[in-house]
Amino acid sequence: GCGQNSASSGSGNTINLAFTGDPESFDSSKVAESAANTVIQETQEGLVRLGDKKIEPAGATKWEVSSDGLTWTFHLRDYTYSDGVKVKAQDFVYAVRRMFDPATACPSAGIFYCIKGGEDFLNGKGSVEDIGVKATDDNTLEITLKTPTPYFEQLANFVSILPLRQDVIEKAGVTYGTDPKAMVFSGPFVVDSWIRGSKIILKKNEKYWDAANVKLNEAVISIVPEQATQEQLFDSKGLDIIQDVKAEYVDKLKTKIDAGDITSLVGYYPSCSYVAFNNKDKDKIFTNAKIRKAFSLAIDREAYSQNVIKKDVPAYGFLPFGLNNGEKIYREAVEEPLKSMSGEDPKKLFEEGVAELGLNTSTPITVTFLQRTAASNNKTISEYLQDQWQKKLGVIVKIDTAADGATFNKSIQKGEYQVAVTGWGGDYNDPMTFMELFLTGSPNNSAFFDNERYNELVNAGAVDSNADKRLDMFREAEKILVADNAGIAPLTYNVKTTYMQSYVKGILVQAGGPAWELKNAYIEKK
Amino acid sequence: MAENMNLPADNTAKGQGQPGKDRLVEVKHLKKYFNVRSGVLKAVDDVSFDICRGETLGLVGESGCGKTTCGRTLLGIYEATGGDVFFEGNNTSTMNKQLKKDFKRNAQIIFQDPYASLNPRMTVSDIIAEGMDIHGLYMHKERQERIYEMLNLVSLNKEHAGRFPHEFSGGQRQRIGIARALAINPKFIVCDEPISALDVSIQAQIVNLLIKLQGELNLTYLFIAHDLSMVKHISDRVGVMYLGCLIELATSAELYKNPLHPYTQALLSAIPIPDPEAEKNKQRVVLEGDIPSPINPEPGCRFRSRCRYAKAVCSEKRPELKEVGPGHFVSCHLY
Amino acid sequence: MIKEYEQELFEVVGYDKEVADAIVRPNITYWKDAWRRLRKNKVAIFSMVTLLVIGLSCILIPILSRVDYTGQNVAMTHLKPGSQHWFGTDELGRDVFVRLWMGGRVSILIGLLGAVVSLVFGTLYGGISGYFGGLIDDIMMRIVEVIVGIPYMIVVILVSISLGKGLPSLIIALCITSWTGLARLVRGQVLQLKENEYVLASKALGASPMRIILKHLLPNTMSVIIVNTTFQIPGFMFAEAFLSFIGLGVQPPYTSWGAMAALGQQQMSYYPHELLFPAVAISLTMLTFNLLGDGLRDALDPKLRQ
Amino acid sequence: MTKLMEVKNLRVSFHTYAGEVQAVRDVSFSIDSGEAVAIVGESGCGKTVTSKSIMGLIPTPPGDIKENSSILYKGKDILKFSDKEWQKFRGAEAGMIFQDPMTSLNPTTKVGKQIMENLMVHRHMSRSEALNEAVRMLEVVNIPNSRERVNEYPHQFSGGMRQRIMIAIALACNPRLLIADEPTTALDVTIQAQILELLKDIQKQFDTAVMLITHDLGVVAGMARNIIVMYAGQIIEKGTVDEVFKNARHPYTNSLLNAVPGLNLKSKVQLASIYGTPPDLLAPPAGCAFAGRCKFCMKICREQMPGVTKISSTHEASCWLQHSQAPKINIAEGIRGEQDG
Amino acid sequence: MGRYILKRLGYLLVTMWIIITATFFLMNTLPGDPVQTGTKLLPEAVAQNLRVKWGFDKPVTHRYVIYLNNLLHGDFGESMKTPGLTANAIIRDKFPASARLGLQAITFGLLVGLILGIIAAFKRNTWIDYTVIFIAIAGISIPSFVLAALLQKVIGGSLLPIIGWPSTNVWLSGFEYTILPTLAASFGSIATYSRFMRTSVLEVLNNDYILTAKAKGLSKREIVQKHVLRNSLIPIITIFAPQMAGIVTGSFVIERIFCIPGLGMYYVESINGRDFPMIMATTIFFSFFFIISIVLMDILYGIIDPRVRVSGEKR
Ligand SMILES: Nc1ncnc2c1ncn2[C@@H]1O[C@H](COP(=O)(O)OP(=O)(O)OP(=O)(O)O)[C@@H](O)[C@H]1O
Ligand SMILES: Nc1ncnc2c1ncn2[C@@H]1O[C@H](COP(=O)(O)OP(=O)(O)OP(=O)(O)O)[C@@H](O)[C@H]1O
Ligand SMILES: [Mg+2]
Ligand SMILES: [Mg+2]
Repeated sequence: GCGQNSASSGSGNTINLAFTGDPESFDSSKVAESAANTVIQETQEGLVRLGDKKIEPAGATKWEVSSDGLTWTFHLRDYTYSDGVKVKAQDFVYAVRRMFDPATACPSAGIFYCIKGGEDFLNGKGSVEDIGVKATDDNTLEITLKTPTPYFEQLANFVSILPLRQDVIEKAGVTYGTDPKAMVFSGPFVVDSWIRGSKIILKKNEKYWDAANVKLNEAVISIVPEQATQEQLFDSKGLDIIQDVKAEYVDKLKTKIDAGDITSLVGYYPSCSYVAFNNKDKDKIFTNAKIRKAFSLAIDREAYSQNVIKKDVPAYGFLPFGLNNGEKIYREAVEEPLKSMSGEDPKKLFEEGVAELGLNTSTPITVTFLQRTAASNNKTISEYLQDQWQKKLGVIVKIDTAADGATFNKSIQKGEYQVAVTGWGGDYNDPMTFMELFLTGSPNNSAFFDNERYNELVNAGAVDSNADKRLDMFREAEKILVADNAGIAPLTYNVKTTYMQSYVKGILVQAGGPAWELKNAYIEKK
Repeated sequence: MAENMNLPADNTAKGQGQPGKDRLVEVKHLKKYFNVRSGVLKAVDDVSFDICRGETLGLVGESGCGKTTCGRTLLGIYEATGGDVFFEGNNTSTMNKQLKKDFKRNAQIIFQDPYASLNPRMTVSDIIAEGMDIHGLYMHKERQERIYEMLNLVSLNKEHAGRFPHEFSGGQRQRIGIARALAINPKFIVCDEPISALDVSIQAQIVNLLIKLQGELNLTYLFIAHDLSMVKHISDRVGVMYLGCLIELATSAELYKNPLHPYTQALLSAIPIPDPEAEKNKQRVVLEGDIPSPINPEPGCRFRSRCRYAKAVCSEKRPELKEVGPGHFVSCHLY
Repeated sequence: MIKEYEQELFEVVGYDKEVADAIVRPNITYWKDAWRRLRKNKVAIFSMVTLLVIGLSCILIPILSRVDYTGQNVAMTHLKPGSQHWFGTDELGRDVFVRLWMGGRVSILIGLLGAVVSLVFGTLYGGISGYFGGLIDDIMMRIVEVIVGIPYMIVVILVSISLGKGLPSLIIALCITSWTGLARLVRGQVLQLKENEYVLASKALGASPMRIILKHLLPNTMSVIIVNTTFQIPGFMFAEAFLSFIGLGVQPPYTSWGAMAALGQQQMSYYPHELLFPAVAISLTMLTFNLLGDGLRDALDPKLRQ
Repeated sequence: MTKLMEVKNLRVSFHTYAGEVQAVRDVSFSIDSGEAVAIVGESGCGKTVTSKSIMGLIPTPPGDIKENSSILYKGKDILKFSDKEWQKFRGAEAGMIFQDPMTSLNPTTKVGKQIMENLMVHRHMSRSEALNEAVRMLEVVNIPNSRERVNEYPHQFSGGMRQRIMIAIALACNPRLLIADEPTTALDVTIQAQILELLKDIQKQFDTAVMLITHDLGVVAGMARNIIVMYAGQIIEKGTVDEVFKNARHPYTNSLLNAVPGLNLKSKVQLASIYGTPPDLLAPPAGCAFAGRCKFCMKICREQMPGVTKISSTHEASCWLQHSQAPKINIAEGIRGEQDG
Repeated sequence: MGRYILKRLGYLLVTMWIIITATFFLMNTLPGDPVQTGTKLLPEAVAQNLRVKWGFDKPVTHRYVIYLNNLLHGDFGESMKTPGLTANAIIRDKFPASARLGLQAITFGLLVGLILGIIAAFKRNTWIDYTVIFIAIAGISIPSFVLAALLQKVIGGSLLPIIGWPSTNVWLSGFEYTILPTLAASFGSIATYSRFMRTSVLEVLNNDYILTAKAKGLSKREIVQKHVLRNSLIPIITIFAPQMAGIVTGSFVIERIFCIPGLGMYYVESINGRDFPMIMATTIFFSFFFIISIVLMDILYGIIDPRVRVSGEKR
């Protein structure tokens, strides 16, 4: 049976965790969602590993960058898969090639367009050999980039370039990644079993090169979609860690925290939710920067975050906390652009904008807010914004609901909307993961933001290896995006607080990437 | 009621298929088989007869011999397995819509089982008026009056009009069925044991009523009953059925005076007499032998297993219905 | 000991020619009779009154109340019921009491409208299919199977896209499959009922199939139809919530009981009142409809007639 | 002979929309074991209601068995029976043949099973024994092919056959009291005769009391020893068959006897029937219920209910004409005379 | 009977074909790009590759032909959401949990519902009847979500596990895991069956053959078993049939709350995620069961009431 979570196999070395949904697959070239990422990160050892807020050597003991910033050479340690076969540089080459193989259709391939020849091969233009990745010997991997990418080391942590064993994959065929028994693992843990919709059991990988430092014997990850159920399990110690909890639950936990039964870890998850205005609005309204700004300023972000959604922190800029620009944390180094603008009167701005557009003001202006399904959290947000805008700007806000996520995406993608709330989470730890979003023509530029100066600044920042210069460029670009031009109206930065039973030690919760890192975790004997 | 101003009643004996008579209903080789678990149940097996306008044909026979089935198949309530029925010269199975509607209005049935044939969720007035509503015969006030009139005809009170079927006694229910059939002035009525649940006085009233209507409106009846004296009284001709077949057909006087078929003889001798003395001393022709089954019947005469006169030929050939005297038909190898 | 009577009493007078007709009640139809009996049923009357009160409250309270059902106050969210806000406030600090009555408008309207549409369509469809049987039944039931077989979500999303949003498309989306259950129920009953002799009797009178279905078969199926309908009303209320989830239902800031209950579900561990009030409203409405339905069933049962 | 059952002052009403239908008004009679009593009377006069009361099958509401009514079976008042006692009584002690065979049979159960049920419950037979017995019962009531036909459903039988199945059900457990409500109406005379023989056999063999309700006075003559004549919910005359047939004292009984058509009747002449319609039981007349239809009606008949007059130890009638003050009239002659005239 | 079943099988094929065709084309008119369903849009080249992989570059009709052809070979295709898993595999994997939960729930719901319904009918308009009405109202108007959560809170935890499902010996072991979900899932059925049974029984009790049964001296229980039950079953069977089919698709809410590895979640999510092969597979699977249960229902009609002639023979 299952669910004997807390009872089984001596509590000292088992940890009980939960996901809200099943991973899609454990095939690192085919997935792009958090649950799969988390498990894959725990069970495979790539070039690097994300330590406490910084990249640490892992499969690669060291690496160099060529002076033009284009060639990265990684030196691998001698380590093996769970079946005892050595991990070779060729396995990384295979992984990169597989990622760009059109037949694989890797969803995250776009992140690695910086690798030379990758994009072309994906588009069916070049050949495999042209991809800038090669194994000079079993232990040396050389990656050649198209443009200098100062943050490539961050990308090296990404699941898509974890080593892959060609023989294993070819043996499993398309089903690779669905059956843990047919996989090999190079990370601290192996996937022992996976009962879809129920649970995943990780066991310590005895063949792991650093097995001596892995204290956990087992991790049981239950699939618990309902937050309330997770809470109940956590209360009864059936679950050791809980994340993304409601403010009300936190209040409930307070006494336990004070008593030391529960410890908490506060971290920022690099994501920002924002209001997207359609800068190419067919009804003109949101083509006007003043109007956009008025809408942005009309939102009481403090009240929104504290009273409406009751989580996260108000965002006055686009880039969230938790992103490094070089050594510094970007958000700490750059003041949020909207902070200084609190004095401006949105109504006045709005009227100016309307005048600029020459709109007829005899009847109130109506805008349509597109919400992604009427799920309760979406609904609360839309109704709050509706009320704010109607009250403060005197517009009429109609709420239109998309039938489902796909419909919503379609409308956004095709620019068939006026205002909508959406968000962005970083893929890697660099401002670029946010800044590139609003480049003209970027696929995720849902606001259809189109600003030449912004493009110029961001494109330059992308390849500049001087951290300070980048910071200045990004600072200006961000100001253009959220303040001057108000292409979007940021709402909040995601705060990720993790609560755990106090006997859980050594766990790492990262900004971005996997949900947690178990390599050094252990359960303190009670 | 123009259509009823037809030929005057002619109550003299009529032979089967006699030319020149106004035949209202002609039944030709009518068959109705039911599929049951253990085979084919031949409820009506090749029955032919005619009924003239203004005539009453009595139909008697052992219980379960197919009288009800015959009456219902004749009216198209059951789909015939074979044979044809002609009404006013038109084949009922190939009639067009209008004719069919007229047929339904002109040919009515009084059901044997009164309670089952009354919708439990209709008041008596609605039940009686249903035919009128269907054919748009009486409207509004007239309708109400007609309902009362019908109730009165069958000796029920006006007060009964608002009641539901379950609130009646068995006899009262039967009378509701009679009222329903009469309400639309049909030309032809299949009376399936219309009086069996009635006390003698009301029986008399109903029979008087039927006869009176026949006289006035030249109605035609197929009168199915077990009460042989009543059948004799009301019928011009009487047919005797046995196990799906018509075995004897004659004018009522003739049949009662001179029954030919052994079964008919047995039947007539079994009539109970309302006199304790006479009852005690009565001689009956007692039928012995196995009762045959209508399921997959064997060839030959259906009565032979119980017949005193059974011969070899009886088990070989099914006897034809032969005319042995004027208008007297019998189906027996004895004749 | 024989009592002595005045001798003249023993004069023979013979038949009484005037047949004294007893009290003749105005004779009424089945339906009128049912209505009369329904009115005598205390529970049913109580239910009707309750429904009326709920209905009137939905109409009047949002108009008469000083509180605006859209009025947000994010500083006072999730308040418990109290003297200020009788039923507390919701996640945006809006008054639940007024919103409840506002939501009732939509929910009751949807519940009734949906029930009526699927009632009419479902009974007729099932009646026809069951009565005619044979090929007609085969075809009609295969259509039902197809309708049930195609995923509802797909159909509904397409309805919302091709017909736009608003009450008509909402009703269409609600009713697209909802009638099939009733149709099958009625068909089942009709298959059984049509074998009754009174149907034969009616046929013999020349009744048209439609008449037999409407006058004989459906009245005798009524009790099942009633139960089904009283069940469908809350069903529609919840379905509306689901449809508004995908954008077909009421649009904010309007609300409905179903939508309120759906929101309340999310908050149930911490703010149970936000679920309680809409749920009670739905339950109460359903209870009254069910009691009324039972009363109606009894009223339609001639054997219980008094 | 012992008194098996005694009905005392039975009054049954139905509460209807229009008012209270007094279906049975103060009926008293008794049946000895082994005796056959016939109840005759106008359609709607309360025969079925009386017999259903004895079986405890009057639905209440709308039915209502009035206070003071009592039905004693072997000295015990069955109206006060508990559920358990009823179960023992019905089927085993008393069987009833219902008047309406179609609706009284369960349409979805094989007729064999409907007979077997009884046997299994009261005679504790095994399934196969019961089946054999059911087959035998069907044979006894003259249903051919009974071995096969036990497996058929009621709608597959003819009216008369259903009636015989009802009879088989009622007889299955050889009850001590058999209520036969018009048991042979749908039967032809030959089968009727056999069924009546069967009833007589059972009556003799098991000392069964038979309460026979019928309209067929011929059947009464052949079957019963005593006869009860009911009219408008009341008993108006009772006595032995001989007494009543030969020497009926009530004008209604006389009219009834007079209305029987004989085989020697002329075709299509008016049959004798009783003038007028029976009274409405919603508001039965204060006096004699038959008064309005009685040729010899006297003033007092319209005003007061007649008392019971004993004519012999077994024969009694409720009619003012039997009162000593009444004019002496030959009722039978008078009624026949009217018909001839 | 044999011919009748053959005929119904023929109909089944036709109906299935219509459902498959309709669903296929309707599904393809849904807005939203099946390869762009995540919150983040994929680069166009990546998306294009995915489209090629799933065949979205071909015209719908062409894809339809391919799909039908695959279907004839028993291939339902690969799920788009869970790369590597075929729809067949997912259904095979997930069906047992849904089926067990469903079977347990409808059996329990049916039994309790029928019993409550019969009791309510016999005690019409007494407090017992009203209690049953209350249970029914609760069953219908308390969303199963709430009920499930309440069960978890009130009964779960110490007494019974609140989540999970037996993973080995799926059909028989781990009964304790199935108790709460079964209860939660059966509440609605209890409500429905009890209400329908109540009216249905009341109708039957009106019939004269109940008097006959009484006159035979049967006890109340015997009357119910032998005469009432069967005659009141037609509406129950009518409701039961689609419920049987519903087992296949499982219950979204219950499975979600109790973390049961069933098909329910898949059905809803596959539509949201435009997982076309899964949509088709579950639709086919569901429709097949639905139609089969309708056939059984029709046959049962005839068995329950011999007067019903579903096989269409003439009177
Ligand atoms: N449920 C009822 N509600 C109202 N009146 C009823 C009910 N049942 C019977 N009656 C009335 O009671 C009277 C007696 O009915 P009962 O069935 O006993 O007559 P009966 O003597 O058996 O007549 P029949 O010979 O016609 O069967 C009738 O007038 C009938 O209308
Ligand atoms: N629907 C049916 N299915 C199968 N068999 C039937 C059906 N209806 C009647 N029968 C059979 O047909 C035969 C004739 O039945 P029918 O009702 O015509 O007899 P009947 O002459 O009217 O008898 P009764 O005088 O008893 O009413 C019987 O053996 C009966 O069992
Ligand atoms: Mg008959
Ligand atoms: Mg009677």
